[in-house]
Amino acid sequence: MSMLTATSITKHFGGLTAVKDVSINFEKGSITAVIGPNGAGKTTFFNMITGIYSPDGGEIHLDQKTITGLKPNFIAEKGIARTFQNIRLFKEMSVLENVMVGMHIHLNSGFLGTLFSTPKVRAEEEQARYEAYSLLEYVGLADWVNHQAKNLPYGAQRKLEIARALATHPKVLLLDEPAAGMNPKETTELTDLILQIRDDKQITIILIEHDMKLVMRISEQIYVLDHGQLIAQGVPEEIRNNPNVIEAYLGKSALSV
Amino acid sequence: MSLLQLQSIRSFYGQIQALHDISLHVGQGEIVTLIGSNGAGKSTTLKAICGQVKTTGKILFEGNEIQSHPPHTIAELGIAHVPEGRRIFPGLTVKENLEMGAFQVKDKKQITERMERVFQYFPRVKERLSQKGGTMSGGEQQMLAIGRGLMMNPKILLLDEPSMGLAPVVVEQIFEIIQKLNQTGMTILLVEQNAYQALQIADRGYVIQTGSIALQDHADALLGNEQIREAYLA
Amino acid sequence: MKRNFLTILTAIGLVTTTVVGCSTDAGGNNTIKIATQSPLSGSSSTLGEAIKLGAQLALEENQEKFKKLGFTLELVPYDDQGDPKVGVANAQKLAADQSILGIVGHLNSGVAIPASSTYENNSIAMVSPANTAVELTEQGKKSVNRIVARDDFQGPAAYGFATDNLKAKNIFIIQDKSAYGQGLAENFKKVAEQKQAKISAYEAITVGEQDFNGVLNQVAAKKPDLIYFGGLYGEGGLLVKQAREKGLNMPVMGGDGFDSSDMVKIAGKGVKNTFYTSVAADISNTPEGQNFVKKYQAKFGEKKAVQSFSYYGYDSMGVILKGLEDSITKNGNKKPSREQVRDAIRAVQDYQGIATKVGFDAKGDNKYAKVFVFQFEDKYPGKQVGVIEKQ
Amino acid sequence: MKKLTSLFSNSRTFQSVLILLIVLCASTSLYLMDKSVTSFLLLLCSFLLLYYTTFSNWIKWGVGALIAFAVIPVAASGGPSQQVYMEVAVMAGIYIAMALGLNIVVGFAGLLDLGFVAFFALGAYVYGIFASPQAQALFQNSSIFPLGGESFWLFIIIGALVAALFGIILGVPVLRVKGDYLAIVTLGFGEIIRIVFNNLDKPVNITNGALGISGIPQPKLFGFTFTQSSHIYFVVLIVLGFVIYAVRRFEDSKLGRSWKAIREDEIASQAMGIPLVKTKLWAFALGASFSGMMGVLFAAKNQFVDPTSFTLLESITILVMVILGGMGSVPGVILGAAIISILNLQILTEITLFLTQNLHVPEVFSPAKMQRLLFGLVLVGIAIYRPQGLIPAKNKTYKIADLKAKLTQKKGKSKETTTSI
Amino acid sequence: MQEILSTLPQVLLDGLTLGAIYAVVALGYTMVYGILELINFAHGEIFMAGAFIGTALLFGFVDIGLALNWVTLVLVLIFASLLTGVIGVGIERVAYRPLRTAPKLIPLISAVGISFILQDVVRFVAEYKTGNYIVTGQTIFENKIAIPAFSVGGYEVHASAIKSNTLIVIGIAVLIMIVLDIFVNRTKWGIAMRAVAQDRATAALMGINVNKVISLTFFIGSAIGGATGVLYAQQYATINPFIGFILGLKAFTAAVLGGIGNIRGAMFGGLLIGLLEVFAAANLGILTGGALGAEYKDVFAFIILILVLIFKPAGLFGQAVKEKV
Repeated sequence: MSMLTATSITKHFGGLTAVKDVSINFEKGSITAVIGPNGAGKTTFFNMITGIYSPDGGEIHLDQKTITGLKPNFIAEKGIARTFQNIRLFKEMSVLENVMVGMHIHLNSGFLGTLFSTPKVRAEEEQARYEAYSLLEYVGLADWVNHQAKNLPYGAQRKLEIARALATHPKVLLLDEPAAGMNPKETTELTDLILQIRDDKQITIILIEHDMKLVMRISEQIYVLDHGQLIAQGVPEEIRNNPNVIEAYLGKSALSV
Repeated sequence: MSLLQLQSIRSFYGQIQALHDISLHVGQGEIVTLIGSNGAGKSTTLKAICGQVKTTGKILFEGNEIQSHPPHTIAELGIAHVPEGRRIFPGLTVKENLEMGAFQVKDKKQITERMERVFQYFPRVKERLSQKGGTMSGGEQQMLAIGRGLMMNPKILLLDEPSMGLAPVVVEQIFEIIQKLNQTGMTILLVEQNAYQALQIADRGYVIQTGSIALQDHADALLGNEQIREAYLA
Repeated sequence: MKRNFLTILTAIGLVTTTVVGCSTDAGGNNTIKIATQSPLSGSSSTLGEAIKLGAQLALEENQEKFKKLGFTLELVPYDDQGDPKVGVANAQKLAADQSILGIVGHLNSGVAIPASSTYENNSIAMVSPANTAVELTEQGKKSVNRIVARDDFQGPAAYGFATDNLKAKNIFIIQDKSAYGQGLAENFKKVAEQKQAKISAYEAITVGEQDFNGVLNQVAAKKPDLIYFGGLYGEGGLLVKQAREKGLNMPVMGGDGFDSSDMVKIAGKGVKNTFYTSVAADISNTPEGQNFVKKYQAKFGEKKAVQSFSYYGYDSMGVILKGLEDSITKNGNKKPSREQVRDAIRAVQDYQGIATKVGFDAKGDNKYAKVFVFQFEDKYPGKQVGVIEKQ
Repeated sequence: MKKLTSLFSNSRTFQSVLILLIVLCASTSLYLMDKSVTSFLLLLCSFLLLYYTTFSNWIKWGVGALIAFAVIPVAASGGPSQQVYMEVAVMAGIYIAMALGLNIVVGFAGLLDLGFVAFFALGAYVYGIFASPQAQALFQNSSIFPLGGESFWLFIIIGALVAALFGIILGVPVLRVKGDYLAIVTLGFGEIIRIVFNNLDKPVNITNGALGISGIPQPKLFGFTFTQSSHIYFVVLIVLGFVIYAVRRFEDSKLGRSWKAIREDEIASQAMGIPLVKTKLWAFALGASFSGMMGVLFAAKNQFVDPTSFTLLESITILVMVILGGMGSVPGVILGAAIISILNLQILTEITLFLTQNLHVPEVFSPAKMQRLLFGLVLVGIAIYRPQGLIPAKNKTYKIADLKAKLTQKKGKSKETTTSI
Repeated sequence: MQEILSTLPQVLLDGLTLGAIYAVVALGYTMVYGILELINFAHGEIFMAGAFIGTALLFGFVDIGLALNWVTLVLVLIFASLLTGVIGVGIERVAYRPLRTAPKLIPLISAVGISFILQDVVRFVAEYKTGNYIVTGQTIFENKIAIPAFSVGGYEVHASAIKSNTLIVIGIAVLIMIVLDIFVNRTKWGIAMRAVAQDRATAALMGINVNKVISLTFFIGSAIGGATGVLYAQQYATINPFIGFILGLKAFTAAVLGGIGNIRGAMFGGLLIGLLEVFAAANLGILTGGALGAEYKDVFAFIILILVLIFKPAGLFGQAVKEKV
């Protein structure tokens, strides 16, 4: 069953067509990778799904319901969470608070409730705290709870972004270059984490990644973008041997080796 | 003697260490490439060389320590950096962009001569002289960016991901020009994600992983390396 | 780090305040202090300072006399910054110092009105050298007095002169949107409306601005035969100057806000044909007046030009000291209470000041406040061209 | 020095003895001496010291309240200077509440507002107009108006609501712009409000223009009229207490976290489901409401309002308080506001008087005249040497052990339930 | 209608004078903003300092017996602008450079601080020297040029007069704008300035000494601000330390209106604000039948600013910048 579908979506910036007529269907509970050279339109594609840009053409459906052109916060409420290529944490806030911000849409405390600190609100806050902590434990950041997000090592920051995204209870999780800046050991851990997330929480995962080892290991489907267009799709083995992909992305010279 | 030598360079972004003891050297007339995944520290290394990020350790250029110099004096020494994402001045015309490359040059005639030389490599740039930089296509911008670097008449050219976001045809062109430049004696330090293409034209290569040099060898050797194949080719 | 900070902070606080705390406790039982409250800093400090200096001069001249009665006179000048908050806080401080028996102040009605409640609560007599706002004395406070004419006297007086002597039939009113300017202009307008004169426009400018060409162009369009301006000399001078530069040569009339040497300086040659009302008679030609200027500048330096507020400050202090003297005599040469001083000051009937004769009515307004009309020629002060008695 | 500080931070006995000593010394000397600014300040410093103790929050608040409600008023009542201290304390309280309001906007939500005093003006005028004869003139001899001093209590709430409402009305268009532009737009709005209040004497006389509104009644309760600063002091204290309580509540709530998240990264916050405009409007409205309340109080205390109290300089003063204390830091902002208002109202004038009276320093050099210069130096100095303020903002720390314990307990429970099924 | 038309030429001329002053001051704001993205709050005070320096110099010239004519005016303009230029550079060194990497709010606060310091220092000096900080200076050109009344299409236009000084103000302001425009668009340092404004890091890679360019920008912006101060003092004769604040605010509004960072936009914005302001002051009362008067002119200026920012956030000539995600 399809969880998220993009139907021929297009985005222009000035004269440049960043994404052109791309249609992709993401199956529920699958792990899908979107790859392609830098500047191919992958992040723009993510930005359209998460509402940061609204597409100039085409439709996006989540769970058969359209989300085309909705504001990012509504899309988040509907169940799409993401991480960012150039990490966007709430730098001055503590690690735990970062995750608690992710719970925003699931907290119901209103103005007066907060002001008078009703038992309901207190219980909710406490619950949120524990859940945030359990998520941090889940991604392996339990020791960093009170640190400022900006003081975390690079790899840990990426994991924190994932924990924060999970806190929104998403149906779909978009990871934008989650392994960038990680060493092989961290990358392996991340790979396990991603698989575990999918298995434990039944979340549909879509990732943009340059680390082919990771991509090939965990993705069930791979889509290749180049110059805003979809040039290939298939299972890892197909992609690995697709001449178009090799030419556009891996380099023509790769053929000669 | 190496033209450029880095000895145990460390860099921090805030409290996060981006470079761990990077040491490398580039000899006169070489093309050396620095490959690695996104966020590994390739660009940071280039920024360290041209004084854009603070570092500890030594950077020697023609035998002189330059690590404490501000960027503009490093440029004066003859190090031209063509930054990632081209970074041409979008509001300036193509001609003004080129003139900025030759900012240190006072002699008008010399500027014209250098410009002519740039046009030899990039005839397309000449056609667009009075156009605003920001209105050009990606490939043209990359050519302008390299051309602007050449206006400095540098001793070494640092290229940061020149193929990024460009059509394969254009990438081929750019790499051809890089090779051509090298044949005229230009020393080049090339940072690339497109590892294979970079190694094709390079003499030597360094593989950088989470801020440290993981591997270094002749380009041919790296091309044949199984690990590299796996990490960067799939 | 932060603890260090805390200690440093405390230390600084302690040191400064030890010095200050001790200093203000001086003065024995025979010391009588009179305070001034006027803006000594900020944009109207020239006027505020004139009040203070005038009052200071009067006080120092009388020190000998009071010494003979067995009292040391002292001046405590407070800076109200033209800010109600500061004025009220200062008023509380004045009230706390039991040796303070009277206050000369304020310049701004906006400060005087809230501060006067504090004076009233503490029975400290206040004599205002400058406030013309009607409300100040309308609440029937026992301790609030003023020597200057209220807006509802100055405005109509000016109107009378404008229509009778200057034959104005079509008047353009401009005000500066300050409490003073608005009070003056509105009272002028009120009479004019009652008398069914033609008011061609009622406009306003902004204090602190320097380009009034916009409003003056409207004047040019309306072609009035008199401009009445409610405001101070700063804007007034520029207004006159710019009007003349536009070839608008009709008479310009203002209140005592024009009554300053700077008016002539700012307006330049254009100041001719400018009129102002003032409660002070022309004293620059009288021996007393010339003597005053001499004493003033000998004391405070040549740079300090004598303003009319210097006279008012001087006279206000004079009235307070007169009341004080009366109450001392009444009290058998003992230090009088605040209430006694307050009542004695209200009872002053015929005090001859340098600028005006002073005697208070039941509300604390000056019975003798006459309005004199002056015309600038090309120097300050102007020539006296009319007197209007209180009806 | 170091020893002393470490002794302070390690020993609670030392802490309590020190505070007790300071409070005792300061209050006795304040009570006995005619006028001692030093002891008054020392007494106030005990709050700061209290803040740095390691006692639990309950004890800190309790002791703090005791000092504020009992020790200070009693100690100050000892001499003729009572009203001076109380006046300063009242003004400091008003400014603290306003600074806390601005702190929500600038410190938490990261929106630079240079026209904040407008909301103070709104509160002041709302009470000023309806509680004074001004309303009678406005509504043509209506018999309801003017409302008396009893209505003050209701107006505290109305003032807050009106200010909040205007916060929202202004916020809707203003929040479409960002950063420096926002600063300029808010500055513009602040000026517009002031100019409008200054000019609304025609065509209909609503605010009496530059002349201001006089005859505003003082608060009344069960026949008792709050005439003196020492009476108003308690009103301010209660309102301020509420404000601090509210700020504390919101800081650690869903809303507070959203503010900070927006300050840190708007795009990421949106991606977390936070609605930008709504969240920012809450910040504007809440911040404004504190100011509105204090405006009502200010009008009632002075019995007079006019536009000169609401200038741009005033907005900047409040901003300086926030920055000096530390943006986003509640204790910092309280300290900053207290320092600046006491400096302005008491210390500068005292030093000036001292210098001109006792040392005969010429008027030109008097520090009170140099207020702008001092302000300027403070601003530049803080910006360069301590941009995070006197007491920098810090994040709430959570006890990891508690979190862990609770979590394992929960896990255990859920396991039990699963097994029981 | 007749009333509005009858004064229109005079209104336009007055608006142009005021607008020219706003425009030149706005240039200073826009240049600094363009290069540092910093609202240099102190710029209005630099303008004010220029007015005071110019006035003091003229007094000095009178004291040593120099005649006041064209030559003295030019001398004063040069001296005052050099001095204010140096002040501007000094301010950048002390108050802005250390904060270049700080969060945006911090340098803004520093700027407000500098603005206060300048106000008070000038006030102190003026008061110390003359006993009063309101200073009335020497005016060099006081003669007037009369324009006789005439009528156009049945509408009568009133007679009016212009000070020759007004023409000088407009003339020099226009000259400054033209020279600056040429400098920024045609010369190497001018292009470098724009390069630094667009991409500071890359400009440094070109061998451009960024600090030097920034200092130069501050120097030029402050120098023309100071020169305008001199002209202003000539035009209005009376100055005080607080003139810079309101005027600076309006000039800044003008810069934002034109699209901050855009030099031609600032010129246009300045002229527009000046014209609008004088027009509003002259005609609001007439247009609303006396309900709203000249006192609302600033409200209109601010409302226009707010409307522009809301509907065209980058100003009339600026370009919108999108944040990269």
